[in-house]
Amino acid sequence: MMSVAASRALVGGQRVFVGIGLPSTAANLARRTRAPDLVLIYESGALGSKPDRLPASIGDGVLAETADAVVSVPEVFNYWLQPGRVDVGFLGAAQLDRFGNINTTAIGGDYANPVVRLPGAGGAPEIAASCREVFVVVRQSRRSFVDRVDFVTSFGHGRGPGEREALGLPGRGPTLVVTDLGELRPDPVTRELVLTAVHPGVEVEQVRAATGWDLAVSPDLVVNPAPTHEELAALRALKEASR
Amino acid sequence: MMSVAASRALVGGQRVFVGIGLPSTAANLARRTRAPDLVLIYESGALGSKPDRLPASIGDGVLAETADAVVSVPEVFNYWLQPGRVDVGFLGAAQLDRFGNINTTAIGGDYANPVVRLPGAGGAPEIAASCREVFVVVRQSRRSFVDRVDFVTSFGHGRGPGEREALGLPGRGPTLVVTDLGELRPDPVTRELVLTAVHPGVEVEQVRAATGWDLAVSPDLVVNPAPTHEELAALRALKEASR
Amino acid sequence: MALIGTLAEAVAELVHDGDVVALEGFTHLIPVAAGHEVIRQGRRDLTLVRMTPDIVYDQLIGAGCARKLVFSWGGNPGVGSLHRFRDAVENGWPAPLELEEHSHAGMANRYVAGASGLPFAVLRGYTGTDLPGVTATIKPITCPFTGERLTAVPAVNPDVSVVHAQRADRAGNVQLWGLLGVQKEAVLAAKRSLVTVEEVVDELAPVPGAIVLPSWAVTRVAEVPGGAHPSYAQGYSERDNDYYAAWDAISRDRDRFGEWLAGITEGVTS
Amino acid sequence: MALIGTLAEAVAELVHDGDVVALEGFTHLIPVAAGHEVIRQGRRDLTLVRMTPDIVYDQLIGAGCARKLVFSWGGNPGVGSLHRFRDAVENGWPAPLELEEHSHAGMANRYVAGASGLPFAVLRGYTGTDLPGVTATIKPITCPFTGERLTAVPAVNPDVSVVHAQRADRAGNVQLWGLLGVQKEAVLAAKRSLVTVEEVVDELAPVPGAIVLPSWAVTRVAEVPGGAHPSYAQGYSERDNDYYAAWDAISRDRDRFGEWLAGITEGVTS
Repeated sequence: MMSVAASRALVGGQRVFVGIGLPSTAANLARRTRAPDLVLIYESGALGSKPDRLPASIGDGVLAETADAVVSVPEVFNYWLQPGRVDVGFLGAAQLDRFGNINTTAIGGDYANPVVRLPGAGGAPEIAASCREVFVVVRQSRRSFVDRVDFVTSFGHGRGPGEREALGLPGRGPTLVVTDLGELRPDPVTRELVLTAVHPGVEVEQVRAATGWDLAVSPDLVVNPAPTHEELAALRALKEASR
Repeated sequence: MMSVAASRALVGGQRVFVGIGLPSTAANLARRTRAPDLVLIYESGALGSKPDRLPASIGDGVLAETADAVVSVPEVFNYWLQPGRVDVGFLGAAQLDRFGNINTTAIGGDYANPVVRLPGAGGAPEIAASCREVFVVVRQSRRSFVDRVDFVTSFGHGRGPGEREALGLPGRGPTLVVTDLGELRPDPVTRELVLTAVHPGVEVEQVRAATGWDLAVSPDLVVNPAPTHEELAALRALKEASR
Repeated sequence: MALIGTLAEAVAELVHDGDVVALEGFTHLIPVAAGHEVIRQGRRDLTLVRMTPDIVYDQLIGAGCARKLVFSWGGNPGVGSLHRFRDAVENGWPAPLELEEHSHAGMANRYVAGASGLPFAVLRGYTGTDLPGVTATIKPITCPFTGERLTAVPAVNPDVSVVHAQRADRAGNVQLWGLLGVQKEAVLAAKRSLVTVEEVVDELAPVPGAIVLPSWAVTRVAEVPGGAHPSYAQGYSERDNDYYAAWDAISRDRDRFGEWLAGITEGVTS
Repeated sequence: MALIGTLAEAVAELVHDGDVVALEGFTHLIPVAAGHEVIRQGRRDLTLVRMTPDIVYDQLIGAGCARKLVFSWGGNPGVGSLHRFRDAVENGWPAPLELEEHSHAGMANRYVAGASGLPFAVLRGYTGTDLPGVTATIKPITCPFTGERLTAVPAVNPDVSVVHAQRADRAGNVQLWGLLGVQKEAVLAAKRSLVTVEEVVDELAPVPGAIVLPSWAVTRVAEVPGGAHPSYAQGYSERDNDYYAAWDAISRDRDRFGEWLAGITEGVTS
């Protein structure tokens, strides 16, 4: 359901900077269903890839073979991401806080002596800064949804309104967080993440219990429609082609 | 004779950054005679071109078609010239002074209102700075060989010893000037250009008369050997293939 | 997505009086036909940007389209001077021409900065020359790690960049190969862009050495076979060296140039 | 001109204890066999540089070759953590590992600066993150034209860079295609370089999307078919996704890793 919900946020013709894993699944699903003109951009240098299966990594050969253009890694960051040519950055997170800041560096202890060492930044800090908006896809739990991340790997909305603007960050930052339970969006005024949708069969209390801060609920909360047959079939086809 | 003399200064395996016109003729002649392993680099982005005729311009198609690699213009300057990967820069000049400084910008009047507006810098300032050494090929006359150039487009030895080092220029600057009359080299101490060779049949006085400063003559002055049959045949073949 | 249409439409829509306009192509793939269309449409007060202003810029300058020239080498390659350029600089005819003069390395890096969304670029350049004394857009910069002094140049971000390429597909993806020059950077640095192509094809078959500009990075595409003449399009045409040589005589003389210009604006010659 | 010889010779000649060593290849064309040869030759105190340290760096770190890691993303792509890397950072086993941590954009630009002979590069990067607080090689820089504040990172110039490519010719010119990563920059930034190739051929037939590194820009070439396994060489091999998955279990356990390491140093497994 998480990848289906995330895929629905993408609309035709958008340029999407895609990380591997759930973001890639969601973006490829969207391209196979309601957004066939979606332009997928991978940090490995593939612009406009049209994979017929889910790539196993951001460097999967299918990305280069089906791309409109293949460029070097410096070029993808300097000529394509940095100037703001990408509409949506699609990121994962190990830890996410109430203002949409992302931690993929280290958890617990301090930086030099962490309890859990995570992979690190990759392309995320600049994706979060330069894309017009950022969608985060992440499984929701009290451990991963925290009041304040242990380390800001990628800047979301800092500690509230005006911070992105003060830092001169061109993009709007995280505008949508899709989880296995529902969807969160930043409050337009406070920038705090608010529950705006739950997946079918999910209770609000269940989401609040999986959130490490006192989660606010939108007055316009909706229940997402269940995955359609078309979505499920497309997802299955993508996964089967990847075997 | 000028292109033959210039071609003799190139030795096998050197990487040569080649301007169009006389430098290109000399470099191609050298590659066809005594230095078949010469690597020709053109600012149009052709690395290791092996043209079978004289290119009509630095962007001649034959340069790309016969190159080991074709790169963009930013790349040829940033990745290949700037880090000092080129042994010899081969430059022309409209005006050259006693310290090997080159003017290809404007003559007479001042910069905003020149008597003669020349083409400008092109790649020369950075070629003169970054190549290990620079060879200049230019017709000699009192008008072109001056005490001080009207405009320093490309830095030679400034006004004397130590100036390149003080500016942090990595290359040795102009080490050889080949003209239609002979050859000049900088004095190892004063850096002033000194006549070190004359072409066959040329008198020293004739060279001094074609020089706009009081030209010093090396005690080791030599008379260059006449072009060999092989050199003349190779030059003719190159020129004929270019028709 | 790039719109595919005629050259006249594209120039009318994209190029306005007073714009900063770059026509790029390093000897190869020079968008000459597009330059002639700019003359034909009578654009004025343009700031013309180009690393190597050659015949087409001599024509634009002689036709009075330009107020300012940003460049690094202005000549008729393999032939000699640009006489319309010289007449403008030396005599202010038909109008004075302001110059902003760089080296190739500097101009190339200005386009790279423009394409990268950065306000400036850093290079080892201009050291010891008189250029920083006459060009305000050359400044020193210090490395924050080593303290070394280098040179900074500002990004160039044209209002519109025009390039010529071999092919586009019907979706407006552009493919070019051979000497690549600074075309990709010029298009990506610009607010709007026009690519003239030798032909529009159903599919862009891969070609060794080719680069592709995705349709969504280009504003307009126009099919203009031979649009690079007298320069060339590798795989389609040869450089017309005779035209370059012949231009010298036309360019030297204001009257002969006037006749050439009348031909262009009446659409007779090219 | 690049010398063509064996992998063992090349590593022995080019890689010394204490060197700054970069193995590059962005998921595609990772020079894994060369990494194993470095382990086999028992190199120590290396500063390992790589944008995406994955299995081969997990192996080098677990084998105790590294003193420091300069990187931007360290994981087993599509699988999860690198447990030897984590064990070194979390528990100092087999030795403490100093980290110099960047983003991909920062690392890519550090290589670009290195390849360009510049001491630093400028980017819009790291803004608002905690990285500048833990990494000394991230500093602010001000645009001398606009006054805007940006980020500077120093060049990386490895003592030796190692990459894998599809082919070389007998003169040592190297050709690679598919996802290009940062290999060209890594080779050009380095003092010495080694390219392992799938095969040495008489002539490099042009391939769409291919780049060529001229022989004179490479120190040594070694023919190592399959030298990128478990990553892949487009046109030669497929990515061995099972190996990546299987590495997780080996990497999790010091003993199982020890067995793997014994196999490598005895030249049994790969």
